Amino acid sequence: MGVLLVATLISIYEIPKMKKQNMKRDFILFSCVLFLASTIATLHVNGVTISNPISGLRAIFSPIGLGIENFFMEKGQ
Amino acid sequence: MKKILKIIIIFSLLIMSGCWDRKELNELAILTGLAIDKEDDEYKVTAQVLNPGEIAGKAQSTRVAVSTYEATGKSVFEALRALTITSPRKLYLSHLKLVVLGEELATQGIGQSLDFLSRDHELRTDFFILISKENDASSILKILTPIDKIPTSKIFDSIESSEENWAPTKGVHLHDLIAKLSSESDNPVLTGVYVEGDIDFGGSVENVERINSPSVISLDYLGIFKEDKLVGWLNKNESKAFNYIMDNVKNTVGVEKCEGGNVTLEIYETNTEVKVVEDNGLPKITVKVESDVSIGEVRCKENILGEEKLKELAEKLDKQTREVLNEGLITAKELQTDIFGFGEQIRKQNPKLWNKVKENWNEEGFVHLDVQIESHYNIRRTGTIKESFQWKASGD
Amino acid sequence: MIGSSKEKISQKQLTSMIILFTIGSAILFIPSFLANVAKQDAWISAIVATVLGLFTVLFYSKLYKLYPKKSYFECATFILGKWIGGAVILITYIYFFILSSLILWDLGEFLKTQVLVQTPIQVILILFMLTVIYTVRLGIENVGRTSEVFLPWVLGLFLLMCVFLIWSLEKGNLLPYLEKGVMPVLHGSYYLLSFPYLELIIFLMITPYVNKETKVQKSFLQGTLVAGGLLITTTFLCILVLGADVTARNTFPVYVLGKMVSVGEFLERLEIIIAIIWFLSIYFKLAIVFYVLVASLSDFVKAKDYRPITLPLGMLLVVMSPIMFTSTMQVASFDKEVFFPLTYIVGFFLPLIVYIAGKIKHKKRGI
Amino acid sequence: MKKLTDWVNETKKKRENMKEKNKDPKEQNEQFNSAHSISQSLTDNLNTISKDLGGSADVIIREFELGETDQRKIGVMYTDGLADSTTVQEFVLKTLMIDIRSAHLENIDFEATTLELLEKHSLSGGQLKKVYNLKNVKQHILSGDTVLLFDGETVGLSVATKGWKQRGVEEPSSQTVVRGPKEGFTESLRTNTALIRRKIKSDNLWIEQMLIGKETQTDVAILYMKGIANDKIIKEVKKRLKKIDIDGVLESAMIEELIQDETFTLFPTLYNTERPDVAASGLLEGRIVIIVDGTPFVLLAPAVFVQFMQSSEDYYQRSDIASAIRLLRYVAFMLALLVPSAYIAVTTFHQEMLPTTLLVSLASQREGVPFPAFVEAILMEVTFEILREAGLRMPRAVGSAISIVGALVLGQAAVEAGIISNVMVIVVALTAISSFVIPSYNLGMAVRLLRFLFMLLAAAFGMYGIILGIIILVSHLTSLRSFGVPYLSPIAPSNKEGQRDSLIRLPIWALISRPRLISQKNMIRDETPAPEPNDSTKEPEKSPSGESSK
Repeated sequence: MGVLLVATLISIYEIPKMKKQNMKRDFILFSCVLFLASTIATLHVNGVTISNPISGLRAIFSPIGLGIENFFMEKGQ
Repeated sequence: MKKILKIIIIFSLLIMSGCWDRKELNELAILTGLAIDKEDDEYKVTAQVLNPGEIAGKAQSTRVAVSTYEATGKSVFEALRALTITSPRKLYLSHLKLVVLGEELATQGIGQSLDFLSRDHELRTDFFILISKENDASSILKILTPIDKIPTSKIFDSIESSEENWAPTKGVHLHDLIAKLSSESDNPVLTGVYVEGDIDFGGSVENVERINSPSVISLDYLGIFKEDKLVGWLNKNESKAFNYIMDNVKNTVGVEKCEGGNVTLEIYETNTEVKVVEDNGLPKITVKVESDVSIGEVRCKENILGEEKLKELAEKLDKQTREVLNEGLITAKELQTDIFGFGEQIRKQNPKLWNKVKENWNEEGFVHLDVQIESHYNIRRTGTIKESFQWKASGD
Repeated sequence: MIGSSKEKISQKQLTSMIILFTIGSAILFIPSFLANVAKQDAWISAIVATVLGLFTVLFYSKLYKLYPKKSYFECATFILGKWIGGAVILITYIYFFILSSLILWDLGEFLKTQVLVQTPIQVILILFMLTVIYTVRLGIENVGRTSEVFLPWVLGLFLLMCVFLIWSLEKGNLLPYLEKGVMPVLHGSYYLLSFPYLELIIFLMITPYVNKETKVQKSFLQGTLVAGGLLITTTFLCILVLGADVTARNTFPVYVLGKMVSVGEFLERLEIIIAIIWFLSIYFKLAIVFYVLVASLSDFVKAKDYRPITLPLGMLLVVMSPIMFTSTMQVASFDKEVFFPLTYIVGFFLPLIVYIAGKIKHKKRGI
Repeated sequence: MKKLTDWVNETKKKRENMKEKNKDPKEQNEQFNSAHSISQSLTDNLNTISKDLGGSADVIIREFELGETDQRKIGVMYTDGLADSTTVQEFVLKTLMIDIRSAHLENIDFEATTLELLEKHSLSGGQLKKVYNLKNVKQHILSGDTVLLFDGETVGLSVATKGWKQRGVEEPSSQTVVRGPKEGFTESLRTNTALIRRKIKSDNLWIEQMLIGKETQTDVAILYMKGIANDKIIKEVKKRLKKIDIDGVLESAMIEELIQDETFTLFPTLYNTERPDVAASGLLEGRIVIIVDGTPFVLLAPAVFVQFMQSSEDYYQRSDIASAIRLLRYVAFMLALLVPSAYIAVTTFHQEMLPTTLLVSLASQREGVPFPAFVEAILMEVTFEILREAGLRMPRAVGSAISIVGALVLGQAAVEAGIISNVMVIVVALTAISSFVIPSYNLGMAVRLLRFLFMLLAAAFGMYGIILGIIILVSHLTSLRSFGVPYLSPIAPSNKEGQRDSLIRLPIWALISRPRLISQKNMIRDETPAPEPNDSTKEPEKSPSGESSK
């Protein structure tokens, strides 16, 4: 609820201005980001576990990162 | 319109969010002293809480300025939280001045109970840690003291002032203690504290109503640890030795015999240097003490203030210092604990050597460590008078 | 409004932004990071990393000089073409997003553990984000000027703290030098180089606004030097006062440093100084990253103004930050496993590719 | 800011709509006016004028006949109170009624040129002007001139007889100094321009005048130094002044509000002063002075923040002392802004920042106070503001009673009753005194309001809130502009030359250049070399120090 309220408030605040200045692209971008943000927020608030985008990155990078760590550690000993 | 809307939103946010971390001064129980004892498997925590109205308020009654609360728990943290049952207000830890650990707890090991103290965000690091000698730690917090209404701040101040002016004492802060505990080459010491006189009487107001309070809190000499366990107590000279070697001495007095009495010297500047030399694959330590002194009190029959005489005096002092320092060293070696941080010095000055000798350092390396002690005194001043009036009187 | 409507930042403003950005959040975390691996040699690590950092920013200013009127993203598409350039941009953009949520998390972490323990973290983050959004909406010029106002305060307070700490220095803490060889020191430098020096890549997005092209390199070097000096001093002080062990053990050793300050009986408890220094600098760090985030996003879709998306994107950040980063330990391992390597890729390898390609292009045109 | 422009557009539209609605009667009105050019018949003319002015009692219309033999009707009109009655008596009425008869006018042809005759020979008033229609006639009458109309002539004559009661030049009441000129502006525009002219006798001082206010027709003068002031800014000022379309201008504050850059800010973006020396020094720095008739407060544009923390006396005292006092003012500014909020933050969030003894004594005072510190602070601050407002608006005689109420009842009694803690009274007193140190009343008002915002922030988030507040405040200040000049210059964007006279004041010989963003041309203002010891007795060995030789 709170999230939706915030989203509406932001829209009320921003949209009329964009309409007035005829900023179509801005509007599309705006609504995309806002939609994304409020969806994630709502899901998060309602206890839906969102897969952490970090974990994907970790899968890719951890070999590199840990490799570097180990390199330093081993040489250090 | 929108500006106003924005302002309204922000304000409502502010007002809604209001008071999570707010704590009014009159809702706080300011805790200045904490005593931790071990009872069986549980920790008994005693908290000394201030009663601000009695300390600084206008309308002071005869009620005491501090009160103590006690609770037990499986950990220090749990026990502290359990205190809220008896304490009327939320305990506030930031102004903690003293932590007193019970002797029993100390002999069993202090490491576990310290973790909370360094982890909690409210605590600062500028409090002293003490060991209560003979009695429970809690009894230390239950004595009322004259002059200073807050007993803990009395102890705090007397540690600070005696640290400045009296060689055998040493206040230990939490981070020093933890640094030493976590180091494999160093062992901590803590100052002892005990109650002189009747403990029960010391808690009543009558104790401070007399000019000569029957029960007083007094600082003792140092308790020495092996790792985190208390293994013994040093006496005055040994404590002095410790502080000399650690270069903790700022200002102290020394007494030397002379004909017909003794002469007391004010040692106002000392500087100790610990040097590590490698000798046949073994470390050798040189401790060099350099002190500037002035004459503080003379009770001698003869004139000792001649240039030659002073040199003699200085030599005597050197010898005495060497003896005192040796005394401390021997005790530490007997207890097999390197409280002087010689291991640390070796590590710092010669890491390679340290790696060779660090195995069983306390039990072997330290016990067999060759320590040379050098001392040098410079007598610089003789106080405000040159010759004592006693000489004239006795000379006639 | 009189004068050109296009925003301009002066060389001095760029310098102060670079200084505040570099010490932002790093000043609080770096001593602990370094002391963890390099122990009492942490300060040597800091010096090594700062020297390397100076070379890095020199490289950045070379990259800038290829096309002074273009931002890094524009450069990338211009030099590498739509697809490869796009990929570079995408990776960098994701990196910036992670960086900003990491900064936000740092802030929340600090305030939540040290100051406002019971306040919900969302409230702290929202309030901070609103402040950042407010400044960012006023324009990058405004961020620059504000940094100009606050820089003397930060430097002054820092100096004040150093002076107060002179009484508690223990030079024995520095011994022994290079106990375990050079590797731990380089390990520390590896951390410090990526956080914060390689993060300075973000300034290539702002440099087109600078009014004097020739001064950018000077700004980069000056800023990095001053900030590096601050970081080195901080690490040095931490080791000298607290010792390597305590420094490594604490999450915020500098804050503990502040707690140690005691001059006479009256000047005590100055950790607030540290909090202010750190707070101001992290604020600027987030403001700059956030500006780049919104400006480049709206640039990407060729929108007229970046301001409308500040609020939604800010909301996204506030939401994502706690989702992405869940605990102190997770962030620590994330830093080591992902963030540092990623920083090297984004802050060094990608710009290197762009630079080499750009040089080739230049030469071709020359022929 | 975008929203502002929206808002402005909206209001503009509204205004246009209103105009459309009002169009018809106005047109009629104009037709009515233009129809009444001066007619041949004097009686008609006089009747219309008297009707148009609603037969106002202060407008005096006299009709008499001129000459002994060839009688010609003449009408004399002036406003009692605005026109100087002695001048009217001596130089108009007496001339026309008495002197003219004794004059030897035989040689002159009466018939053709009564008007010219009077103009050339007989009227001894200082300024004469011909008037061609009734609208102007009315305007002249209402601004204090005397107008003559003749039977059979379509041109009237206006004699300058302005001379109403006015205040003399007195010591200014708002910006007092110990050392420095004691004269202040008055309500009269002419006196004010004269006061400035007297200080700057340069031909570069240009004065332009315009009428603003549809009904009040107020004289507004723009003063600037040609060649020093920035032409762009002059143009901008004029443009904005011309845009003003309002019924009346009663005080320069109304002009200020209509021409400032940003409406939604607490901070003043135009400087106002009662002191001619301040206005003159502003002119010399390249600022533009706007004088509005009817008020002693003169506007200076563009204005920057540091200006509001300066007093003209800074330049009349030794530079080191002036610098110290200026720094003191900044300290006071911070105190006035932050002391109550810092008190709230420290006592409710960060008790660990206080030394133990202080904490204990504060806690003992708070013991038994029923309110949270925030409510306590708000209560006292609001009370103080009320007291201050009461003290300002009450008649002088009651003023002392208010201070008694304030000191005794609210201070002492509230503490004794245990409603307020002692420290709170100290906090409020400190803030109050500090806020009085701020030399500019406008800025003081801004601080008063901001203080409450900061208190709110402190109550919710402690120091965190205060620091956020400061960040927002500073970014707001940096975003402000006054006629295109950044409000925080020369601090941000920083300008070393400008900083010689901002937070501190260097010796006057070191203030070489004018503020950079304000005056764009002719930067050097001071080429005096730094004084050297024994200048006259010693042979000069070195050239003047590096700074001044530039």
